[in-house]
Amino acid sequence: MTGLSFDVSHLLAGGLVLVSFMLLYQTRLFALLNVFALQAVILALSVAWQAYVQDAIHLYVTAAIAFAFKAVIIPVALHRIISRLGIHRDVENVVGIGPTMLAGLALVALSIVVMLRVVSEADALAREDLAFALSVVLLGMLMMVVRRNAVSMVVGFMSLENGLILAAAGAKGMPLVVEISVAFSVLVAFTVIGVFLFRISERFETVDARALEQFQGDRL
Amino acid sequence: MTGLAVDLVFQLMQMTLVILIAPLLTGLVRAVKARLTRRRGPPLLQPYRDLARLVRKEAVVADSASWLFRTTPYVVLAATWVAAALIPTFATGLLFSWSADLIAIVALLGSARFFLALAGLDVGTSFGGLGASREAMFASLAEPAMIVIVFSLALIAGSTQLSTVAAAMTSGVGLRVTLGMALIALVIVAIAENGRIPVDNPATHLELTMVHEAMILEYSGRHLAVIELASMLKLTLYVSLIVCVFVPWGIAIADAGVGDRLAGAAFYVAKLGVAGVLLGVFETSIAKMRVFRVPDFLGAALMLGFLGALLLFVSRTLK
Amino acid sequence: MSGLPLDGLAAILVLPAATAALLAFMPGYRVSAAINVASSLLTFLASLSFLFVKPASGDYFLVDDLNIVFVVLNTFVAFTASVFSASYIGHELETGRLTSIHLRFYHAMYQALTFAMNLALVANNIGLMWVAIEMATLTTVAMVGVYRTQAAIEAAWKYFVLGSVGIALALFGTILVYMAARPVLGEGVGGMVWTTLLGRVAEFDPALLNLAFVFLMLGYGTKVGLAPLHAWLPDAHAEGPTPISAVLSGLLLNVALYAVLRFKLLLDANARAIAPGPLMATLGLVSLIFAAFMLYRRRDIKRLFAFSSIEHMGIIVFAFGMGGPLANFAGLLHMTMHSLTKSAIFFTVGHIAQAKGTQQIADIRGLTVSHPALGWSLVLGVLAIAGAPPLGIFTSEFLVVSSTFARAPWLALLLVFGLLVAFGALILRLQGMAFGEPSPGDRQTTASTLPIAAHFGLVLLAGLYLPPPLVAWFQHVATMLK
Amino acid sequence: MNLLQALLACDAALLALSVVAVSVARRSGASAFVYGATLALSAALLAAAAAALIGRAGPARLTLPIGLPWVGANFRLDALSAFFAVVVNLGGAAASLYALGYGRHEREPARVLPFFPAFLAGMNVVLIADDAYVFLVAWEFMSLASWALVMAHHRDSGVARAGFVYLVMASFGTLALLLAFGLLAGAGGGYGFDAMRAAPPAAGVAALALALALVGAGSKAGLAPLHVWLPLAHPAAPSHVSALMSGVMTKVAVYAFIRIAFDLVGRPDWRWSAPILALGAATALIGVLHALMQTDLKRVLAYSTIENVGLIFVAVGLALAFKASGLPGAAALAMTAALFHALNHALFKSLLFFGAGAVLTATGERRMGRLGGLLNRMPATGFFVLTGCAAIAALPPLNGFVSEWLMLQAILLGPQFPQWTLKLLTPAVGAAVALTAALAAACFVRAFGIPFLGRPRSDEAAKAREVDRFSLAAMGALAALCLLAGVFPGVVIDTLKPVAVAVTGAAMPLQAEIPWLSIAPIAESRSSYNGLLVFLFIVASGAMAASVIHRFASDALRRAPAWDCGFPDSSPATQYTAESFSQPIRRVFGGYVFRGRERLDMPAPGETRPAVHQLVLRDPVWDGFYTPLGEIVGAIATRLNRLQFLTIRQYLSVVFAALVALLLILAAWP
Repeated sequence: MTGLSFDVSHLLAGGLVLVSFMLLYQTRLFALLNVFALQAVILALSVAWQAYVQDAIHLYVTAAIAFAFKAVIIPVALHRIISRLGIHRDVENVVGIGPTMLAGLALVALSIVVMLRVVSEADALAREDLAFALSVVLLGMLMMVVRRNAVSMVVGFMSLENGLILAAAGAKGMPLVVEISVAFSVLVAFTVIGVFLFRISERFETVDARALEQFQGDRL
Repeated sequence: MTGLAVDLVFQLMQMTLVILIAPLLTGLVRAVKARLTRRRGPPLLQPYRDLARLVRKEAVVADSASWLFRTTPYVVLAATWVAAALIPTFATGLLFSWSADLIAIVALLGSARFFLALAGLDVGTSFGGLGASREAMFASLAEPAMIVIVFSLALIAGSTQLSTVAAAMTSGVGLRVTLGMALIALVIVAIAENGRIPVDNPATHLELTMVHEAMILEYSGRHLAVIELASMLKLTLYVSLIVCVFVPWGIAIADAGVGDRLAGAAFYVAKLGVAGVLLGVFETSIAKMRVFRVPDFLGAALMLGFLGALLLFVSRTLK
Repeated sequence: MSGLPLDGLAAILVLPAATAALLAFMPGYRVSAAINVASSLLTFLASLSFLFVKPASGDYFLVDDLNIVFVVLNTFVAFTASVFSASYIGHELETGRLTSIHLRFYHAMYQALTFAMNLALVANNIGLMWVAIEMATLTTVAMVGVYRTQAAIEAAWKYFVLGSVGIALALFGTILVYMAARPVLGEGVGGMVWTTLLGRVAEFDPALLNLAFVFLMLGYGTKVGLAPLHAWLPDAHAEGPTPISAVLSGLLLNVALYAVLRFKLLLDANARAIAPGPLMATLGLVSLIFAAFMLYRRRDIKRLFAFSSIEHMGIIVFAFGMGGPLANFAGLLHMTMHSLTKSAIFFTVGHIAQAKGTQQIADIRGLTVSHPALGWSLVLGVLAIAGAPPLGIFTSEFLVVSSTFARAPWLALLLVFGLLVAFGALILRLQGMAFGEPSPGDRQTTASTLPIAAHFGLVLLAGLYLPPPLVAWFQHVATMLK
Repeated sequence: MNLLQALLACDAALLALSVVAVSVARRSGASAFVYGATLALSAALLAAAAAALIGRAGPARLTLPIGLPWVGANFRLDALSAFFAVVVNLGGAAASLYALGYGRHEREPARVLPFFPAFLAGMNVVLIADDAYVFLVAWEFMSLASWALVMAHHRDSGVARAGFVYLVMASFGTLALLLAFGLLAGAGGGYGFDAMRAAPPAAGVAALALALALVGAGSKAGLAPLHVWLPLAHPAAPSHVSALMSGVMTKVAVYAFIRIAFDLVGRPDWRWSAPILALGAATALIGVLHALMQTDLKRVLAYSTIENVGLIFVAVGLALAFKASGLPGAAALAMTAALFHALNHALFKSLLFFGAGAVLTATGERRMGRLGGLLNRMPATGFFVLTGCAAIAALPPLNGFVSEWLMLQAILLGPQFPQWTLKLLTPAVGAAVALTAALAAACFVRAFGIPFLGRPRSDEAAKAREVDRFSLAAMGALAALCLLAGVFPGVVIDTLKPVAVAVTGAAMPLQAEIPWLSIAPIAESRSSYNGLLVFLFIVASGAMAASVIHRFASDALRRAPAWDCGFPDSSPATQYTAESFSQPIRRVFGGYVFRGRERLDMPAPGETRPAVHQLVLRDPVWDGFYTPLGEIVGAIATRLNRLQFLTIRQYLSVVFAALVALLLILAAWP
């Protein structure tokens, strides 16, 4: 693998992490969706680059799926849901932006530290990629935790999954990447449909996740 | 075989002796107390007359009383008498002496008390219950005290067998502090068990002070006579117990000749007399205590006995 | 794909899949219920064939002694549960909780679930295993939500979100395993085939393996229902149809546990990687004690037993974490006994809920008076699950505790403490439900008591007498598990 | 077919019977059938066990291919097992006979009949189990069966609580024993008792195992402070079951302790005995003092069971100490005393519970405050109960006295201890035993006097009728046995010889050689006792006195109202009650033991409300330990319960936290 290809994939992976940070400090839902679309695009690019580097055809498929599904369909769908349901447009944070960013930094540091312990990897690339992927995953989860709206939770989940796809793509010659990305698209679809469901069945006026816990099983 | 016959004869002699002499002892105590309080008092033999009179009277039994009420007097007398029979009065090594030991004697007296208390409850009057419950409280402290005293004696003499103990005492174990403790404790227990002043007053019928009398309040006629006799016997028993353990001199050792035994009997009667006088003096010189002071009194006995036993446990081992 | 000519392996996969497809278009719930039962029975019989002819394992499928235990147990309980559900689900239609279209969906999903679980169990490819478990999760999500009440949908949603996150973590772990394997095994399928991995794992990079195991443990541990990842479990049990609660407790948890075990074996084989045992033992102990205390404040009978499932999963994971032939044997035995007992209990609970028309513990009283059969089988079941002899769970708990105490006294003391706390809670609730003045509600129940009897019969038998072949089998597996 | 096989066959038959009982329980005549069958089977078991005990055959072994696969189910019948089997089945037979009559009054026979045979079977199997698994299965099975029997009257108030406390404590004990066996078996899993005997553990381990065994067996036997379930559970059960639980099941627990302490843990250490002695003495005192305060007849008996268990453990502790100090003869004496007392207690406690059951049948009352004068209404029952009370109060010539006498004799050997601790401890224990005996006498004066003597305190008591023949037969048989064991103690001691030898390695001198049937623990010069002579003396002298007086003096008798010092009061309410009887003793001991408080609410002059005199007794053990424990568990449960109601997001954060924590650990991993 040449230095150039290394740099490019590295750049793209780093960009992914950067965008995850951007996701963290969005305050408007629409902006959030746009940023997410951006992340999806970058993901598609980096997967495609991996496909080119490893000249693995199936990765192109994955890239295509990622682009079509996450960069186009889902954001559009969510846009429409938001406007249909008339959800108020700003993201409700549990924790302030500042602490969230700090936590994010800490997570990135943590993932790099953990990865540095990996010695045997011949090419640093995969290791770096893994470090980035891990931080994207963690940042995605952090986002799910610090945001209240169902929409931003969905977005967080999807960015988490982006990290997974990145890792899968980075893993040279890993079989089933396509299948996995498909399976995950199904998961995401379910999530979005779930959000729809609650609206259609007229049970929840808002998709604020709090509304989902109105009923508390056997609370005392 | 002849030896056995002789032993049997002496055993029976001893039993008859104690039961015959018991009223006399009581009479003596009463007489001494009367003299000391400047009264002429009843004659020495008054108790015999009382018993005879009571026995001849018809017995009145409360409607609510059960068969237990009527059998109790005989049970009490029997138990006390058997206990008394086991105590070497003028000769050790009596025929039956090995059929029960000191612990058994304590237990026999316990059974007498058990039935007496039941009889107190039987008629279903307040006084009977009062007497029974107080008696139970006294006994619950007096009995353990007695047992720990037995511990000390047994450890000194190396046996709980009373004949052996008496023999060991005569062979001279010397003066020991534990013996002193045991003696004091035993005296206290004896006073409590026989319902003497300061624990109880055998002469009173003043409701709030009665214990033993309250239990037998409903008895009359022959039943009363038997119970009175039993309590006199008990007094004699305790006195002869103290005597044979602490002043065993003159007692006829086992397989002693007839002469010695007769001498022993004489000695014994003399000792009883002295003890009776002492008891009378003691009773007149002290006032009765409140019922709930008695536990402390008996507790003291328990502590003394326990101390003695403890000393012996750590100081010596049994042969 | 080694020999898909119709051997048992093909059967246990194809049968459910085909039936699922069939049932999806089958009107009339009676017929579909019958088909459901028949197909489950056939699947069970097919799995029994493993005991005699072990299919050759390939890159995708693997049948070894370990997963045969799981497969047979799974298909059996799936069968009995289908029998129960056949006699039970009609009632739901009458009471209008379900419509026939839902029932069609329900039966199709039932078979789909069976397919997914069998696939996960026989998968030799860790990617395939992951896909199968995800599928099983999605199907159960759908079934938990089938009543479409607010509570049911909330439970399904909670299950779905937490489950998906778990799935994601598990996938990351899987990828990491591949990454660790690649330098050694080269690129390609080989890097995801469990048997191949196990062969060379000793040369893998330990750091990557550790990282992978952390993710896998959390990911699949969520499915196992280990505290603190258990949150979805009680609601999913309580709000779904009772047969599904039985399947969840009796089967799905085992499947996830199976996945964890496979990866534990991998890590065990690499000397330089951290030993997975302590982590598992800790999680198990935490789950046990946590669930034991949670039992005290339950108001809903199905939630009560859901928490007892968490407790027992804790015991099992603890046993496997301790390792050693005795503890592993105990773990396997405990898993089997727990599946049988717990599903039987859920069957009973289904009857009770039908009879009393409520799931609230407070409204269920004096069952032994109003419904002697139900009441006493509840007593039997709770005593069994609480570890009372001569029932099977006592045997395994006996082995776990006694073998642990000789090795790690403090752990054993904690274990015993947890067991005792749980025992107290279960008995407290049991006495309230089984004895005293009966509460109103004495509808007679439609469902068949046959599965209950069958399960309890097996559990009782196991407590008294374990057939030597079974013992030999378990012992072999136990040694295999290190 | 050897005796062990016979025992097993009978146990199997009992189990089968309980299965049959399930199906027939609702038919009429079911109880007659079941109890008849249990009577026959217990008799058979009794015969087999007695044959094994007297025949002095070496231990018989048997292994069945069930239970733990690689261990199998091992059974072993040796002298110790045989003796306790005798005790158990004696009680079982008596209870069955009694139940033939008593069982007719059962409200819900279906809740009693199936479990009664199972209970008997469980106890029997515990005694012959020879590996940890079978032992614990049978042990817990016994607990469960008795729990079911306790829950038989589940509708009565307090029964649910009793059952709950009982079952939890029982399972606690089982787990403690499980840990003990786990220690003895070692990591290899040698669960057979033979394996344990073969590989005795190191001293420290053995001590720990013994402590666990003490906790496990003690909780079943009712050793303080693990006794709290006993006075709740025993009275709650039907009376014939109470008799079994109190008289017999506690003995099974004693057996378990002896088996572990003297057989399995290897060489004893004298240090172990000190806590046993202390606990035993404390248990005895606590038990008898509580018994004195109870007003429910069956609770009195339950607490007195605790007292007797304490005495037995004192003797066992002495035996252990003597054995460890190399004084086998003394150990044999103490052990004989313990076993003898176990037998005695089984006899008279069953008898007394039968009596309580008879009173319950006749009057429907257990509260002593509502009874009275029953001796006139039920003379036979009264007489038998009186015998039982006299026996348990250790009055000669009955059996209770003999065992306590042996116990005191053993204590008197205390000075031989080389260790100062024991030298000092023994007399203290002796004093405690003496105090216990005295208090027990008071307790049973009360327990007999209040219900059976005096005047009836309620119409039920006034209208009581004598109970049926079967009940009387059972009580009569036990009363006769109490007398026989007291009059011919030598026979019993000689029968116990093989047990003492097996357990302590020595035996008391053969009593049959001593003339005139008297017994001597060490030597006749030391101490001897002759129950027969004492009995004959008492009878003879009493009869003589009576006959003489009746012959030569008056035998006239007049019935009249009670005199009562001139103020007779017709109302039975003026009698001494159970509470007032024990008031003096309460004032002496109550302060420390019960934190007793008497509250007097005296209305002002002119007020119409009645004056109320209230007595509040507390049990420090409950207040100090169990109540707080329950509160702690509840508090933790409530705390943790909040975790059940978080939002999805919060659950996710928990998962996230777990992940980050594990990653941090990995990062920090060396």
